[in-house]
Amino acid sequence: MILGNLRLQLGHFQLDSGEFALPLQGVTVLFGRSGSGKSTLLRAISGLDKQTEGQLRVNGEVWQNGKHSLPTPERHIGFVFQDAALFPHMSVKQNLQYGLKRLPKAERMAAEADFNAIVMRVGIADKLDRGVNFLSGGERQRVAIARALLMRPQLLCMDEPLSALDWRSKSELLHLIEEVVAEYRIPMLYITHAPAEVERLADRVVFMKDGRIDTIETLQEALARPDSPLFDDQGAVSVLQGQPLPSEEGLHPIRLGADTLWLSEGMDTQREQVRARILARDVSISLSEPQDLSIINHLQCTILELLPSGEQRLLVRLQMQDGQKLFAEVTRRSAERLQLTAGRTVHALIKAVALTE
Amino acid sequence: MILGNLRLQLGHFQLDSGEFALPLQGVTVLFGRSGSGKSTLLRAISGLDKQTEGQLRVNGEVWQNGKHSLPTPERHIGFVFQDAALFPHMSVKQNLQYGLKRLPKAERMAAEADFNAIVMRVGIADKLDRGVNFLSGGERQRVAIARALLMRPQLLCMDEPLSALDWRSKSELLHLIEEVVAEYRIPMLYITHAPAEVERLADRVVFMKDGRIDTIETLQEALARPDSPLFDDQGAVSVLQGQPLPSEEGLHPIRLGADTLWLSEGMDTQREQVRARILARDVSISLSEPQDLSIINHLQCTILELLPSGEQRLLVRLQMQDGQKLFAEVTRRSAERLQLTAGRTVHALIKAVALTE
Amino acid sequence: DTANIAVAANFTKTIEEIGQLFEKETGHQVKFSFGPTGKLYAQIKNGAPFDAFFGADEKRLLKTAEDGIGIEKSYFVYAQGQIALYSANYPVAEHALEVLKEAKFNHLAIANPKTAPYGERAVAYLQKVGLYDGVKAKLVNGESIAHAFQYVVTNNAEIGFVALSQLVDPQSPVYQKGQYWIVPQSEYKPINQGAILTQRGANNAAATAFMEFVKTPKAIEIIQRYGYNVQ
Amino acid sequence: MLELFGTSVNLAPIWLTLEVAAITTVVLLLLGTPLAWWMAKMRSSNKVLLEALVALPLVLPPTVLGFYLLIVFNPTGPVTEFLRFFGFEGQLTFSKTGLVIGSVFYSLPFAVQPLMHAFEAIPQRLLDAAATMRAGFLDRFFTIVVPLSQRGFLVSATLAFAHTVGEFGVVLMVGGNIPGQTRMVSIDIFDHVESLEYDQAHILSAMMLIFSLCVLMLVYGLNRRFGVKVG
Amino acid sequence: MLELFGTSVNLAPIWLTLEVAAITTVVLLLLGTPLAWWMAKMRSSNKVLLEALVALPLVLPPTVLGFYLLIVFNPTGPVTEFLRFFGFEGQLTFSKTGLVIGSVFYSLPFAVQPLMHAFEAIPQRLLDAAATMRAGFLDRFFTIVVPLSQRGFLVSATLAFAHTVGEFGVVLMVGGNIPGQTRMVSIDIFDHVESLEYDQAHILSAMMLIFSLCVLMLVYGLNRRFGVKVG
Ligand SMILES: Nc1ncnc2c1ncn2[C@@H]1O[C@H](COP(=O)(O)OP(=O)(O)OP(=O)(O)O)[C@@H](O)[C@H]1O
Ligand SMILES: Nc1ncnc2c1ncn2[C@@H]1O[C@H](COP(=O)(O)OP(=O)(O)OP(=O)(O)O)[C@@H](O)[C@H]1O
Ligand SMILES: [Mg+2]
Ligand SMILES: [Mg+2]
Repeated sequence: MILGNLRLQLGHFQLDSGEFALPLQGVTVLFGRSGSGKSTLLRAISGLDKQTEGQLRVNGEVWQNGKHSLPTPERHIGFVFQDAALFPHMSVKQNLQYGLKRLPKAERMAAEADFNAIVMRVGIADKLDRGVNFLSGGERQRVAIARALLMRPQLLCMDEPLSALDWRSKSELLHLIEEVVAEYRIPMLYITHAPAEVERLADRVVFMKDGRIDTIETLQEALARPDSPLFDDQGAVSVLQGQPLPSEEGLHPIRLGADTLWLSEGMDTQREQVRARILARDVSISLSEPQDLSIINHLQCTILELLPSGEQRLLVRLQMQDGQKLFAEVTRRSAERLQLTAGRTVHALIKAVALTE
Repeated sequence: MILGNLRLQLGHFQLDSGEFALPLQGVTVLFGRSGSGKSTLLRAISGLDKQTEGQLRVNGEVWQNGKHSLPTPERHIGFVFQDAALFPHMSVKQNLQYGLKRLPKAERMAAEADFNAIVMRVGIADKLDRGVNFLSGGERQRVAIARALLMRPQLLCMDEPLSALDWRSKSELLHLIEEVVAEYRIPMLYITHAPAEVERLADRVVFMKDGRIDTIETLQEALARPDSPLFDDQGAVSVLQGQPLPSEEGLHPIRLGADTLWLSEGMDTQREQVRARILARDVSISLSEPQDLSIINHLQCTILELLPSGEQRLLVRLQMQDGQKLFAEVTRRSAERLQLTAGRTVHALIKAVALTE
Repeated sequence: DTANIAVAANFTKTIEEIGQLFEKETGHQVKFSFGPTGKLYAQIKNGAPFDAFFGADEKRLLKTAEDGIGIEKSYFVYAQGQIALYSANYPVAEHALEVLKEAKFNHLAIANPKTAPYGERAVAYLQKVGLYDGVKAKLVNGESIAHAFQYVVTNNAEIGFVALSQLVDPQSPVYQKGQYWIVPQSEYKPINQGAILTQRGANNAAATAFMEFVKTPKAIEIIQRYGYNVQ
Repeated sequence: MLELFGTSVNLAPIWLTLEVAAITTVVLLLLGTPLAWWMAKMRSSNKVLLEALVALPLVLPPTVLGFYLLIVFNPTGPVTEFLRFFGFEGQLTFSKTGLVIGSVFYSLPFAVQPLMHAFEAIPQRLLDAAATMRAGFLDRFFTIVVPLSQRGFLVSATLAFAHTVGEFGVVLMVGGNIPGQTRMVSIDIFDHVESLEYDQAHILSAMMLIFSLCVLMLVYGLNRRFGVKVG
Repeated sequence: MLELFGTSVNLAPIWLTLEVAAITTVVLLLLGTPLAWWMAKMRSSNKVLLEALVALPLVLPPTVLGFYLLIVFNPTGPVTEFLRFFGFEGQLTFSKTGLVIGSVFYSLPFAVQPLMHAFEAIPQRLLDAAATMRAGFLDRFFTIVVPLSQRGFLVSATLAFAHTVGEFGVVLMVGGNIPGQTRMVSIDIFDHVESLEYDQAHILSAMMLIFSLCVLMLVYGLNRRFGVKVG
């Protein structure tokens, strides 16, 4: 567990987290507007800001007690910065080895044994001798992630690791981070502005506001309200969890209780659980099981409630047969025409191609 | 017409446009990868780079002849920069008046008469006395646009005017620019990286590559190929043009020949023509006219061809009844199941909410 | 032994020549540090390692004795500077007083009368012959006599009271150029350049020997050759 | 004359110093602005040579610089002849003109460097925007560049002023130390030291120290707050 | 002795100058590095005062600075007494030690400012990243800060060196112009001028000018190419 209550004054900005407790497992996302103090909190937890005050215990170890704080090098954390923060005067390999050399003997041996595996995993095996200034943004972040992983940290902090990348590198790296999380099982504190990243990675979300922690919710709780801060210009989103099944005819099914959801994009079938992110506006509703239609996914659902969304639209909250919730967005006109009311059983139509794992 | 052939050496980068001719009307978008020389070409056309060489005639007037070039102040253009480039030591009003004061008497009188109208139009009437450092990014761009419009330029250049804005300001300003284009009918050269902006604004697209002009195409031509550079991670896009009709029950219809397309978002019904941008992945295909379905738009189409798109997907090119083309993306499996083949008549289903004007 | 000796800047060349002779004859070593007399005084007062002090006047030398640094009984006058009026174009050799009286020149260079005895004596002489008020507005003050000389040499001042030693030196840039007139010694209080041994130098054989050497005829010959009087 | 701690201080050199520093600052801003602009816009490798030349006074001994100015500025030398051709009368050395010219050379880096940095920091886009709004070169310079480099001008002016006030070697060599005309504070301090009037020297030095410190704190305060690069 | 254009040049002051400049540079880097680091990390308004103090030698007349150093480092003064207490023997002034101390004060801004700017330019994140990789403070300093401020160190060292070479006022005061021990090139040039040996003065000045120009061009070349701020 991370138990803490941290305060930090930076110029006019005051961080005052309030008491908080976070399980030291899975991915905890810090979410909030720009300037709400996400980075400041993460730096305070990492011990990077000397003026931090308050209390912090991680796994029973005291990291902060009043003004006394354990120096960062002794906290055994990893940190990935927005711009990678690679040492520009070193090659990729030297960057990776910087921390290794500073590990105690036994750990160093173990870390060195992992070296090749991690480097391969992260996909930079062929770039070890490059200067870091000759890497693309995505490659730089890969190196930064490998560098942090090699230290075998007990906590991995990432401050917007993807926000400076173009969309292609973003999606590749998000995939990588997801895999790293599943594979190395290192507890992670992750800052992002992008709801899509939250939905893919988070187990729980810490919402920050004006320097304090507003609420801490599980991802499901955070996505349940129609006005969730996690919804952006694409509107409401549902995240469905299911078991991956072997692919068929180039399509990738996921088992959701008795239903099957077909994805066109591949995923790692080794994993127990995968997530599918579905935009409410990509979900249509049909009263009967439709025929002759290019839409493959027809899931039988019960309407839980109808929520207004904008002037002419409604958000329909559906419960699937396995109990998971799904949002569909329809126009008021359609809702009237189809006479949608709470309790009615309908079919949710989702184009397979509209899914992204 | 703009007739030209410009060369410019900047460090290691060489702009060599080749001969080009652009009609001096509507919106011409310069599109290409980062570093392809879009900004350099626009600066050369504006006379902002003294080392420019070559030929340039605009509306019969010689702007560049060999090394001799007409100074920028005498070219009577407007320029909107990515970061607005407002004068930080002046108020909004002073920024707007900077150029006015330098117009010849007659023009100045006319421009001053327009002052209030333009300021209202652009939506900064209540901010005239502010310092420009107290404006948001979107407000800054509004001022920059007003400032350029006030000069009654014969050509308006914009270099990524929206790229530094957040998505909400982006969409508001895109709307504004669209209206300005329709209202003031000033020919415009517009640089952007965002396909959505091209699809909304462009009459023609100048594709640039490695410092040269690759091709110049109309928007329809540019969107017709399935591998168009205008398609990004959201895949293929169609742009439909139609006449706006008065809204009904909160929905906004557009007439496309005999068909009607229903939009949930409002638009300016004064305009003769509006554009609807439709993602191929938002279009489903049904063999029969579907019932009981929340999807409102069912357009009858003929399949023109089936094009592979990725491993498991097909892009279906459809021709609507009024002759416009529409892309739909379906999985191979659906295509087989529905036995889609060229020449077949089908119904294209588009959720109303998925449209953005 | 080796002695460090502080010497007023105007005496630089002369004492170097004496020093060479001294080293050859006695086998002792002498090292000279040159500078404005006031600065040398400030240095000695603040612990500069000088065994003897050859100044450009008497006042600041005797002050060292007062301060307990100089040994009063070693004090003697080793040379008397001679003032000369020099000009490249005016006929000063024959008509010095007329030239001064007409005062057609723009600038008359002197050493700063406040800090340099040459300047002080030059002003006193001008006052005595009643020409001071006529040339007062045209005076320019060099920080030292060497500086005053630079003004004349570089043509910035057409005329100037300089040290005779600067004119008779064969290396001088104005050697046998222009005209000069030696102001008669009877017309001004002698510019006594005093020398004093410091407490530090009392036990330095080279320093004491050098003090004596300067009084020998060989040394006096050199001093006189450079345009100084010796009592 | 001013009585301070029982010591009388002559104020004339202070007023003169302030006057010369003020004139020098004005001249430096007038000459330095186009020079700094030109240097800010230069891209070629000549820029390095020019920057080095401008910075030369930072590393050359001022007395050496002064000595050569004395040679160059002499009334029969080519520089004065050249100026005569344009109707200049009088002499460059031993006058306020000389002091100002010498100080201009000596303080040049202090005026040019902050201006150059301020100019370099002005985004080209602002000038481009002004050009599209029909502003010609001078128009842009006065309506955009000057207001935006205000702090640069302020830093430039204060540093040039302070450095001229603290100037010694060049002024000493070129000025001629004429009371009321070319005797500046730094020389006055030096003269007091030479003539063993240490009290006056201390008072003047303390005044100068406090003044310099205040000016520098002003400059660095501006620098911190407004990001103007200094030196 | 070296024969150049028919004039013999005494090389001892040149070697001494280079030696003193080298030692000064080393001392300045050793003292200036922690000072510059401390200043770079300071946020309080004291920073302005400290920056002003460090920059003071830029605007104070060197002779004034020298005069006060002379008083403070006096062998019976408190600073020397303090050092004696720790077993220091000998004297701070009138020796190479004195020259180095004087030059260290005088060239301080030239060493500290580029270093401070270089340190300020190092992104805090790199140090943070190193801290999360278990590097302690000194470890981070030597493995991250030093390699990344290489150019800053180079600029700092070359400027400090060049400025010490061109030093005059302080060195003359604190050093005492003792041949072979404290007579540096700049003083030597001046002695030559004083003793009318203009040829030697010209040759030495030219050497110094060329040297300074080369050094500055090096510095500004680095500055342009690698964005190290100077001065
Ligand atoms: N060193 C500092 N000195 C003064 N204020 C600071 C400092 N660092 C950050 N701040 C201020 O603290 C506030 C919170 O900053 P912080 O970086 O923690 O926000 P954030 O939530 O990470 O925002 P973003 O999403 O933009 O990264 C901001 O208003 C910022 O201006
Ligand atoms: N002043 C300059 N000196 C040297 N090279 C320059 C200069 N300005 C631009 N370049 C180079 O010219 C090339 C083209 O730049 P340009 O800004 O025209 O590209 P662009 O297509 O507008 O790219 P972007 O989409 O990133 O704005 C780039 O490689 C850039 O590095
Ligand atoms: Mg942050
Ligand atoms: Mg560009």
